Amino acid sequence: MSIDTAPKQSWWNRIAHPGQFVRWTQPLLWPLTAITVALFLVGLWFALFNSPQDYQMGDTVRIMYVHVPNAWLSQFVYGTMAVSALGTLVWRHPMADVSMKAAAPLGALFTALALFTGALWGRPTWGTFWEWDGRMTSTLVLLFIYLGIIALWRAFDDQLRAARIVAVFTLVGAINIPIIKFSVDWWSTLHQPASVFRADGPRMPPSILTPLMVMFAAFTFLFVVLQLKAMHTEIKRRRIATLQRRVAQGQPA
Amino acid sequence: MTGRQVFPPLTLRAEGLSCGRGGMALSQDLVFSVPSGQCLLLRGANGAGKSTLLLTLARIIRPLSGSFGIDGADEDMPLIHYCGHRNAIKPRLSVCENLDFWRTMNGANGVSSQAALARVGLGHLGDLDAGFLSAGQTRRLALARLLVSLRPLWLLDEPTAALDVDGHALVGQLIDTHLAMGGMVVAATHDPISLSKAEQVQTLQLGAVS
Amino acid sequence: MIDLGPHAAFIVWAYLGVLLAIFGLIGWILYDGRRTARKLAALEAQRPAR
Amino acid sequence: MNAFVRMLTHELRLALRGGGDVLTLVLFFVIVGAIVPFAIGPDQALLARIAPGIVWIAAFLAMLLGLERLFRPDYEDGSLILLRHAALPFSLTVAAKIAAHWLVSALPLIIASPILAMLLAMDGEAFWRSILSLLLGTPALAAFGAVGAAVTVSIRRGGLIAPILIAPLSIPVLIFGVGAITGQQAQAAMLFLAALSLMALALAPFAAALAISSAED
Repeated sequence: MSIDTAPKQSWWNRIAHPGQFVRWTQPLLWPLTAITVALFLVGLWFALFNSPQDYQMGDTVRIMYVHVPNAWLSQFVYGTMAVSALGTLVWRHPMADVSMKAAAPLGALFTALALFTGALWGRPTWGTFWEWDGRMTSTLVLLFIYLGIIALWRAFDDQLRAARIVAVFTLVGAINIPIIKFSVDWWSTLHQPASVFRADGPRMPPSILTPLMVMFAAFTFLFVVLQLKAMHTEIKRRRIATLQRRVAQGQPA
Repeated sequence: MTGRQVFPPLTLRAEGLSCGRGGMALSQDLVFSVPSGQCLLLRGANGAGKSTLLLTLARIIRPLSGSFGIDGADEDMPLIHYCGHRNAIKPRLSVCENLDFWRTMNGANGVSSQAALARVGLGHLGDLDAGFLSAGQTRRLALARLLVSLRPLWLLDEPTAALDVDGHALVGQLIDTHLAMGGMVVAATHDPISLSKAEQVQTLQLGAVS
Repeated sequence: MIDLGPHAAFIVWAYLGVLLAIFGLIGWILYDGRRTARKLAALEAQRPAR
Repeated sequence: MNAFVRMLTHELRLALRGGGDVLTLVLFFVIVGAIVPFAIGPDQALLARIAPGIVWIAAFLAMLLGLERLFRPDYEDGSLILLRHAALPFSLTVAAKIAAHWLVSALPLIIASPILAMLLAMDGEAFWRSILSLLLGTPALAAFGAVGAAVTVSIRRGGLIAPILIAPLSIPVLIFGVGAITGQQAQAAMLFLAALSLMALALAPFAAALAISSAED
């Protein structure tokens, strides 16, 4: 019945050690930043200058280039958090705790931006900033879940103990998000006819698709860079907590 | 309490065990082996990690490194009685109700509730609400919980806390009986535990981490 | 800037909002990183690493 | 099996002997419902239309109130650690606690809901449907509430965080709960509500048990 906690030396475990993780990913930061900036420049140039108006919405389609990537990222970031939560609970991977904690604020911001740009897009097309349609409402609920998780992280004083508990809640949230999405869609169709304008449109000509894809990539790379940087800071913060405890313990003992 | 052997021969073994809280090692590279019929006393100043070690052995806290286990035990049989500082007694329930609850929850293979209460000196207080018990009496009720369900390994954190003089003697007798039945005890305490056979006792000094 | 049509304001506000938020986020992350690094360095200096 | 029953009776005895708990929850439920006409106005037609929503919001808030009693007292007096050593698997113990929580906080509300129905001018047919939807939906609220309570049990001021975490999870319950009372697809909503409760009851004990055992005291 004895449990073996000697670390196995596979690749997976080597980046488990905070110092190793920083050493491996530190050099990646600058090239990734360069790629992100390049992608943004190309994307913006395409989006603002080089893409046609939409036959139906005219120029407001340009907001989609900023709205859709954010909406997609809000789900993608929660996905990475759910995977990290599994990493924390199943494999007890220290970097999983750190990545889960670092991703939460980013996810929250991208979700908020998705709502912000969605509202600005809704105004000209539907006539109101806020429309209780299925997609926007479930994004709002997703934002509440993100803020709940951030509040949960901050409520714990011992971050090492907090990781597994927040991981459990993140997974419970991950299971419930599709259910929430389904129930909100069902609810919104029940209360008013399907919104006149379908967000992603029947088909997208390549001239609109390419800027969208580029902006997609730009935002995703932006998330990766910020996530890595936030993880490095979180590792330092944990190191500080350990040192402070050691100093505190150093005095009385 | 008959002296017959109740538990199979077991040994609590630990190698290079270091445990702590929040990533801070309080005690490191502990090696000990407690065979059946033996008692391990944990000595050390406050904050030396006695309670943390007990909670680690009780599988409540994960060890930082090293491993420990009970050899010779089958997996599913519950093996551990943990008796911490807090007595887990509900003041609004009567003494008997409290004990009966734990007897059912932990498996009623020990003595009857009434016999256990008598053994710890609370025989006459069965129907009293536990809220009216004094600290020492509540501690005795917590000790009675160890008697109503038979488990080989006892993890006692300051068992003699709040107990009077004959309370200390009671703890010694309970441990004696348990060891005679082939059980094992790991006790963190500052007071001397008087056992009948001195050779049954091992002592582990927990000091500051180097 | 090309003609953004009747709803130009919304488009500009959308891009401006996203840009501001992103730069705010980047700024905060860099600031937080530097602040934590400085605090860590101070702690490490004050206490010789074992 | 009798350990599970014993755990259930233990929790119920604790709650009922506490006296005040059940009564306060029911009073809270009725007061939340009764306040609405003061806020919105006594117009019967309007009240009748929003009555199902109010009943559900009052039930949701009342069950949030009862959450603090779920794990915190056991955490503070050390029982939670011992329950993890009990012969009964810990997730079953948590399931017993959820069942007791439902019996103590949800059932009395359903029994008291006729008062609210009268105050909010609900017609007979809507009243019976709301009783059924409450019966089907409140187990899910109890289950998600248990997960929220378990996740926040080891935080000193955990009571404040739990409602924030539980509210998003309970949105589908509210949607299908109210949908089951009025609206065209009431039948479909009722079935979704039942499915949601079953799913929540199946998931919550394990998630809550895992959250508590990860708390590492």
